[in-house]
Amino acid sequence: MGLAKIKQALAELAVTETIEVSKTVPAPPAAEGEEQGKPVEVKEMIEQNMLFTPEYAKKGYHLDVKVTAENVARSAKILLDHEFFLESITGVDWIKENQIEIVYDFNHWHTLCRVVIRTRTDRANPEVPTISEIYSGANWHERETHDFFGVTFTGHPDLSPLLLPEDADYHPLLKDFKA
Amino acid sequence: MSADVIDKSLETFVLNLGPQHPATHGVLRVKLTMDGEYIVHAEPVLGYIHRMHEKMGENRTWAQFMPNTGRLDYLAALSYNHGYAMAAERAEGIEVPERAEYIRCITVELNRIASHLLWFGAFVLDLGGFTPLLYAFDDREQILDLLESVTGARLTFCYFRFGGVYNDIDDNFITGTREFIKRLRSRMPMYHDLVTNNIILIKRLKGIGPISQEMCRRYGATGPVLRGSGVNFDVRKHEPYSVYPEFDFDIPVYTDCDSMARYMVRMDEMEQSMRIIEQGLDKLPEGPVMAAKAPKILKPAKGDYYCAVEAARGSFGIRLVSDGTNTPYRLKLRSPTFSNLSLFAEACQGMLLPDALALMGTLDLVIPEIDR
Amino acid sequence: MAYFNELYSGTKSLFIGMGITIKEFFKPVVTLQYPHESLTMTARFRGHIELVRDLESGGNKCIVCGMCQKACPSGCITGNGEKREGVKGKVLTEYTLDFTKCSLCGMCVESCKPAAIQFSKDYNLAGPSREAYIYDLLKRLEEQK
Amino acid sequence: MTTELIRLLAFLVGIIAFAALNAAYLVWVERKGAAHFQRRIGPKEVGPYGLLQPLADGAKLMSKQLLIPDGVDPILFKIAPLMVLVPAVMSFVTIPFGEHLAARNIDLGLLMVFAFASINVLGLLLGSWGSANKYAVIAAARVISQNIAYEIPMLLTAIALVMATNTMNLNEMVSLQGGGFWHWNLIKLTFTASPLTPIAFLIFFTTMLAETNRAPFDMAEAESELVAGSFTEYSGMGFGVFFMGEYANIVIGAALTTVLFLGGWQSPLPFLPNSVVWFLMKMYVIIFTVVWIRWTFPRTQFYALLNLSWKVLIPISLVNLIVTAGWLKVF
Repeated sequence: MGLAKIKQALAELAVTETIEVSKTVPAPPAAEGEEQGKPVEVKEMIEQNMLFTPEYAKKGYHLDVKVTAENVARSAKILLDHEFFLESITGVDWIKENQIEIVYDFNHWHTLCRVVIRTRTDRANPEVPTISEIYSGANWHERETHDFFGVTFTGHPDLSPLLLPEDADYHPLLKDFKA
Repeated sequence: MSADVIDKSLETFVLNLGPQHPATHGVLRVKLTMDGEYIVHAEPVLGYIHRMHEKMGENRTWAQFMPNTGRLDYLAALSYNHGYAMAAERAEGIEVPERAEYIRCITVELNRIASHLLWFGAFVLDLGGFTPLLYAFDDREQILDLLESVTGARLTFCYFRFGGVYNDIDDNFITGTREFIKRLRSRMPMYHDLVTNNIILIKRLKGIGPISQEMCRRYGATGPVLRGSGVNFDVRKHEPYSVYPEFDFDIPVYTDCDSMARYMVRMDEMEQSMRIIEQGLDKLPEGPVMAAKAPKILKPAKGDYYCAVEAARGSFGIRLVSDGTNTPYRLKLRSPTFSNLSLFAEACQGMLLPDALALMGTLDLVIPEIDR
Repeated sequence: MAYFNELYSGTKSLFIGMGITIKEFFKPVVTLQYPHESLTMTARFRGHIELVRDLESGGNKCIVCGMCQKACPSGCITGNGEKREGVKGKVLTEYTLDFTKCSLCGMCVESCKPAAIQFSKDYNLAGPSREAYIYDLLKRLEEQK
Repeated sequence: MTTELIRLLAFLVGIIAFAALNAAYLVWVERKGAAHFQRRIGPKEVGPYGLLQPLADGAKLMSKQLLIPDGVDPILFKIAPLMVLVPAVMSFVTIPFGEHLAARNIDLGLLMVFAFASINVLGLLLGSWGSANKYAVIAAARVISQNIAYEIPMLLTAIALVMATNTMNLNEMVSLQGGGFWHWNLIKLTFTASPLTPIAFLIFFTTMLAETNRAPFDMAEAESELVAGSFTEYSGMGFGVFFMGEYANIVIGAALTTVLFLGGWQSPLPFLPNSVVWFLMKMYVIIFTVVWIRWTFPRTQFYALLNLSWKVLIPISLVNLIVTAGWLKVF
């Protein structure tokens, strides 16, 4: 089980996103009589597969994959087949972009390979399919994320509050929640 | 009466184990559906001391969150301090001086022994033996005295800082630690004779509460629970951090998957921690204990960072999301016992109540860490 | 045969265990009789904070910079000062610690540039009411004279 | 006739006082013993060495409300503690403390002790059932099966002794053990007892622990599993009487062991006079051992406890019985 293999397996699931990248483009070839120009920095919108291999020493994980909500379960299945285990599930509230990001952390017992799967969902109506049938441990992590962010994990057997009081109707980790 | 006439709901009853129960160590509640003394279904109910540390983290500066980390797992507070300090250092790119790293490892391992000693005592107490608890506490007190002389606190140490440690250790600590290790080495055979080899204990733990590897994977169990199931996974070796690569130590692994295996893993880990501490004291380099260039106010670059350490109960992970300001944007604490406890419901099905409690004891639960 | 082996080793293990506890029975006690005896705290013991006496002036060393207040994660320190004639800088008029919120982390002591606060060595902290834990540290410094 | 009545009354008062005092001070012995096994001091504030602690405990328990929760059967709930205490006290009637120091010298004394001892478990059952608590009911179910399982080996070893001594009169049984410690049933070096008596003694002692619900067989309480087992709903003196009964049972168990195996009031060496002091000394050594065992071992698992009885103790005590019978036939 190597990083390359799991990368390949997950590659097709990763979403393609239009992102803005700045890159240095060499100056157009000098026309006759003109001096060779300096390379120029241009901003460009490109389509990119959202699968990264970040620098481990800096980030603490090896593979960062962004998938659509529908593909979360498929990626989890792939990871389980490759003997990964689930470390945690959590959310991040990107209030400015009006989105909630769900982050799944996976790790492997024998190979040093941490994989992060992330997906974004609409903040007003956050819904992500559950992976609790694939990873039984996800059951509680998803319940916790539902407590804190109000994310509905469709197909989850029981989303009643786990850490919050049983009658809690608030989601404290949302950025607009004030105690 | 034929079998189908019997009302199934009358055959079982619900037993409320906790939140105030001698075996749940804190305020865990387990709703047990019992058939006589057999457990049909178990449902842990959490959240009795949920304090929303993660939200607190979003409302204070990076440095101000440090005391909170010691209050997750109050029995191994230093591992959690270490994890958080490392995560923030990774985000900010702070280099920690070598002496500080050695001091961190020595104190964390001392704390690990203290935690395992307390677990040992409390576990035997779960099984009905009172005396080993007090012997273990006697030894644990020595560790707490040592750590108090360095950190100033006995439980919530809050000793690490971004870029190093708060205080340097002194000669008293070094000689004291060496003496303690000598003392504990001579006490370990006593513990084994009194408890490990005791026929009653063997009968209660051998083959009881099996947790398979496959189950560990599905639930994400880590730490001694996983190592008792025969998986050689320890963050200290798997993902070497701090100065652990400098030390020669083994990861105890037992393949029996039962309560005895988990018990033995922890007992052996104490010996390994002692080895690490001895080597750490031998190799301890001179030098500063705080990075010279450590900024007073942290403002890590935008992005997210993950950092894991091997705490006494398993892999403690921390995910930081920074938006470039002096407060964390999001701070996720991955607590090992949360995952370890989640497998309890499945593992204890069909077990007898006292066996299930023995199983729960070997999970080594610290409720504030689960509830956060 | 295994049956008898287990019987023998099992019974033996029980007697070994009893041997250990009886040995401990005759060893001296290790506990301290708390209200009658008490420990001196180590030099680095982190109790609640107190103001440091300035040996030259006999007063406190505080320059009312407010760093401790800012450093405190729980907001339990309230300090106030005023300008007085003939004195350089501000003079401390109020310094209270709400010990009910304090988590004894020591961030305030670390942040204090003039080293005007330190950890006290008090640990016998019992009181009849919540209000008993709102310490007026200036008053405390006065009383310690 | 009147002298006989006065004698009986005096003994009755004496026995009740003895049982109550012992039960109360056993709590002190237990706490002090536990403390020293754990290298603590234990009670020390009330009186010298904490010797007045039982009085303080008693005063505290008596001043507490006897809480009767909802859904409880009030009659059973109130009777149960007495059903544990009274039979235990009654058992003292036949115990020969000294050569002429027994309330009643009954020919079937041994049988009577066993008869009364088995009422104790009924008290626990009624109390548990009456208190309508799930933990208590689980504990009661355990205690019943435990007592049934352990009464068998206990009686089997006792029968072997009765066969060897030809009497059920406890005083006579003690008389037969006179003339130095090598005449005690424990290690009788004569040919009248089978060579297995030391093992019989171990079995008897183990079953005695189980019958009195003492650690490592304390299924009735099992505080780390069943909160407080049968006593979960009891408060104040209800709890106090239960405990007096439990401790009185331990005294009975220790006294019976002393009578059957350790020669009762007989002195260990022939040139020393026989006296009640020997009886008490032996009894307290047994009691200390009981405390010692409690503070050494973890609790047994319930099925391990039954296994121990059915697979180990009963077969061995049967073998002991047969060997004794054969031995008596041969010699």
